[in-house]
Amino acid sequence: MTFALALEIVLAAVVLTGAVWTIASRETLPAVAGFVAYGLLLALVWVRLGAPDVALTEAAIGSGLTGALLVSAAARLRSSEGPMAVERPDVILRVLAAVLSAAVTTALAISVLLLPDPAPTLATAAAENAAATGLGNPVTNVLMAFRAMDTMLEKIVLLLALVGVWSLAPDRLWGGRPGPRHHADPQGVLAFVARVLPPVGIIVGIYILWTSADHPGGAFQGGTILAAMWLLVMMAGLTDAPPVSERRQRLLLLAGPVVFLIVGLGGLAFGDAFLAYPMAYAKPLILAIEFAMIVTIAVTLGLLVAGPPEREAGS
Amino acid sequence: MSFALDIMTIVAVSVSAFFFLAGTVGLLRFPDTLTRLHALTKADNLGLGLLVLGLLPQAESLRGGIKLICVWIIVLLAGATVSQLIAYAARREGSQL
Amino acid sequence: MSAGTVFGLCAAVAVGLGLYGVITNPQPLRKILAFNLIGSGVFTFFGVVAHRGAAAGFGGDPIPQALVITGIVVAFSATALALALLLRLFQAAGSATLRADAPPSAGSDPAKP
Amino acid sequence: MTPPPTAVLEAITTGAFLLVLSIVVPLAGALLAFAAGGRNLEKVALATLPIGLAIAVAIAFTMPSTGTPLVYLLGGWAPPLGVALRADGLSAVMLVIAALVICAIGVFAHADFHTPTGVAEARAPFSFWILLLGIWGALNTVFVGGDLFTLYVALELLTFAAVPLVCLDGRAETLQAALRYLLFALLGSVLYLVGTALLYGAYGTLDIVLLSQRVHAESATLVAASLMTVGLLAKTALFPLHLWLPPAHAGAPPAGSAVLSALVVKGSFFIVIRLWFDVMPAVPGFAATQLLAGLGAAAILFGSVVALRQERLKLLIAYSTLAQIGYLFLTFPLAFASGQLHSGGALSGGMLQAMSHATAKAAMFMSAGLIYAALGHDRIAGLGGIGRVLPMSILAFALGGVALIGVPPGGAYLAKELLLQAAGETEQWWWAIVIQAGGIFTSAYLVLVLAHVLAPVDKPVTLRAHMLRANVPWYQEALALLLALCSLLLGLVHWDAYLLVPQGTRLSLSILETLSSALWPILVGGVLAILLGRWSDWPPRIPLRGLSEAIVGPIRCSALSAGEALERADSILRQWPAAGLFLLALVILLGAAMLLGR
Repeated sequence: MTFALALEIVLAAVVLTGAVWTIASRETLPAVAGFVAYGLLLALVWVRLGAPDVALTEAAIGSGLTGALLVSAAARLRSSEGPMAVERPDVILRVLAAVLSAAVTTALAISVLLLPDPAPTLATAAAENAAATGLGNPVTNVLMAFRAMDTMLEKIVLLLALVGVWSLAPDRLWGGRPGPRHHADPQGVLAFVARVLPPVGIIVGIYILWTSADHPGGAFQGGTILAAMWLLVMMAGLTDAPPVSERRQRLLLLAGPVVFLIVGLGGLAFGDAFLAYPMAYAKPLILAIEFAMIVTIAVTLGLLVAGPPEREAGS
Repeated sequence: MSFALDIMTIVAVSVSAFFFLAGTVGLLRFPDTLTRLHALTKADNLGLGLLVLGLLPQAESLRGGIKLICVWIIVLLAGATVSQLIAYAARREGSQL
Repeated sequence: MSAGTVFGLCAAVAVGLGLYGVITNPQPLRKILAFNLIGSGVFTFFGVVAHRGAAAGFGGDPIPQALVITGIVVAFSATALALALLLRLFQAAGSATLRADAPPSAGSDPAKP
Repeated sequence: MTPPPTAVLEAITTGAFLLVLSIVVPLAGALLAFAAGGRNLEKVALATLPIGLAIAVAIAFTMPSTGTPLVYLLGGWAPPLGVALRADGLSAVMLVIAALVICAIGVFAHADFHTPTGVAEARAPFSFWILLLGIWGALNTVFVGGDLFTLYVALELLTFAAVPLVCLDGRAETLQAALRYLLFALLGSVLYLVGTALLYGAYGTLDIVLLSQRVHAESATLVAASLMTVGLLAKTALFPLHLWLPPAHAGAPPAGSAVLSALVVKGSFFIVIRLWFDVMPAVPGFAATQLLAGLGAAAILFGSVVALRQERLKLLIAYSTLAQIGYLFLTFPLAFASGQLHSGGALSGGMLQAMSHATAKAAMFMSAGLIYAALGHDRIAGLGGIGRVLPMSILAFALGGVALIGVPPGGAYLAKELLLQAAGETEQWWWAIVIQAGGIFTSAYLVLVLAHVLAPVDKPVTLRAHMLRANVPWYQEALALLLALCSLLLGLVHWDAYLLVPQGTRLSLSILETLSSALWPILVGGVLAILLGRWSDWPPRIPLRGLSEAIVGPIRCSALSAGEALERADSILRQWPAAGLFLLALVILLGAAMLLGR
């Protein structure tokens, strides 16, 4: 057993401890904390699996932003926890659930162990066709060229999820501002950090997008950092969430999918196919889409965390 | 020279690992929020500082070194802020988390 | 035994734990948490598959890696929508139960001004 | 491994750009509507409807002239690296039906979801129109997607657009229904996603055609197939994974119920079809097909009996959807012969049934919505006399029901003929019985509702105070009627260009046969309705009244207690832990059936 493998086994064990804690913990807030720790450790797993792009995504979205959502929800739902404890299924059902879950786990484990060797891969095909876009990061190539359709659809998924979240507002508050208004001591630490960190965060976010042409990174990861900066400023009470009816915000929410769609339709009308980029312009076109996307992603993620309108626009 | 740098890395990273271990043990064993925070900040400040210090000689380029220092500063800033906020919250609620 | 195998088994266990949590924990928030656990386990499967397919100088097959990035964003949207729905339900019904036989009281309806 | 035929994989066929448009137009419409906001939003959405319909029809017309499936390579990248869109006959017919139903629902919803005067923008219309277009784009992606992961993203899009429709009214009950729906659907989608990971790990592609050339029955394939299938079943709400369906479909606003019941559940059903017939026809094996159809049969029994015991019309229709979904799964064993699934008459029957149900069920939910709007309630016991107020809606409801029973020239009739023929050819008489039972049960709840509607009333119908007859717009009633007629005429379409319809399965339009095929299920169904239904004023005012005390009474007593037992079992199955356990148990069972029952 090599040292690296020993390290990986320890990492896997710690990750699973986090998973068990998340499920077994009696109270919700500790469970959420366990989940966030689990997610961050999982980012290390992704590094060990040779996927730094995914590691960044997992840490930023899977653990960070999801964690923020879960923590705030858990805090607001605290009073519902007690009365629901009685609904816990009885021991027979729990044993049955454990047995069946274990059976599914076993089936999955067996199929992973029996996957073919050498594994089928498209890495070679992706490398051979990388010249068509001029980008050095294969994952960006897949997201923006080979499987651009999935990425475009997923932008629409984000937008529709936001429409879904907004649709939960009470009728009279439509057009209002999402979430509670945050207040913090304007001289306090939070306000201080909310003034100092965002410039750095914005540079890092854009850098992560810019570097993604050839190095790990991308619009999602960068956009998440931008969203986090925005949320930080909102939480420090330095700015308020804009009302959902605000026109400029609506246009920012559309920028990503609309630019994507226009470039795609341009390919359909003038080029080889929908979402095909002409060789000479591939890189600038992809970067243009990504820049539109990072704005949209940042605003959408921020608003998804902020939630449905809860206050009138004037408040 | 490179040998001396390697030694420095090994020593600094080992000491940082000790502080992380001590901080984690403190986090798990200490009785209330404020003492736990105390343990945590030791891991943050000393542990991470020594880790970055130890890794600096191994940085491949100046850019890499600067990135490491940036990481350290940002984590310090975030850590200090979050500790403050948790401490405030703990005092306000008067409860032991 | 390789990194792929270790993390593959780890992912299988994470999926199993998540399934158990989704079924047995009555609180919707914990179900959402467990759903995220299953999701991360599934993504790790993709990671293992990608790792096994390392070739052409890449540390892994980029296709599954890209699928995971898309998947993580979709899972986040799902979590955000589910939590918003849950908070609204709690606000409207005063309880977060999913039990069919205990429908939330229809009397309190803050949706109506 | 034989190299794939280049013609199928490496070229974009003529006219295939329409497939791109079928996805892009509804989604672009949703984006434009979002940008327009306020009052213009609805205009944008309504303008998108005919364009989308025209594209779907154009695809259907392009199909037969080429004779082969339409193939489009997105970005010009051929699978396995790229993603292809493909449309075969099944895709074409589903595209057209979805477009028809969405357009009808869109126009229908014009009355319910318009921004009130004096308001710049209102929540419900804003959400409804964008979500409706989102559902349409997602469905079209499901119908033409050629890659299992693209289908996953489309499924999620479909779910996220469908769930908020359930709780547009913001009441606590519908919020709870929506949350149950979302959580269970998410559980289904992660199971589907595990399967795609395993398939990619085993075969290095997720393209449907490439996979079909590479798959063979090994452990990863079997595990993937059972996980993906059960995940999709959870989203389709096949018994016993239906805990979310009745409250969600019954609680949504009428246009929402119509689109959820008619189309959304068909999306995941369509992917099951793709998976079993196109990706791995030789993998599932005999036992697995029997298991699926067994669940379908149970769905017919539970769904129908519980439907008969409902007090509210919308819940009755929702339970009827449950039964009809079960009916669709009878396709699988009947298409199975000599070790694999064949795309023959049985599959055509299943798709025809799906299409008939889509149109008829949309019509029924629309009529139920209009009845609710007029009366202010939808209690079945209080429907007496509504026929005089809303004759067109009642006619639409009745025709939709009659179409579902399987009366010529309905699509469901042709479907029933095709399935019965396949049952004969594959010598599976037991499924023939279930098919007939399905029609009989359908007529039972139709009779139950119509008997209440037509019952003589002592006092005049009390309408909602502010609700005058004129407030139900004529076009809403007309649209419901149109969809019902559409379902009733589907059997007349010349399907040969799209679906395999074996020679000899032709509609006979002789009056006698029509009457006999309609009459006997209705008669038997009527008896069932009398026995199992909850009649507010037993004995019902029907010819059997004289006999009832003596003969029918005791039988009805035992029938009622049997029905009550089923209803209680159903309410236990719809508890979350029970449904979750069944989900996992089904994964194991299906996997075992595939492994052992080959």
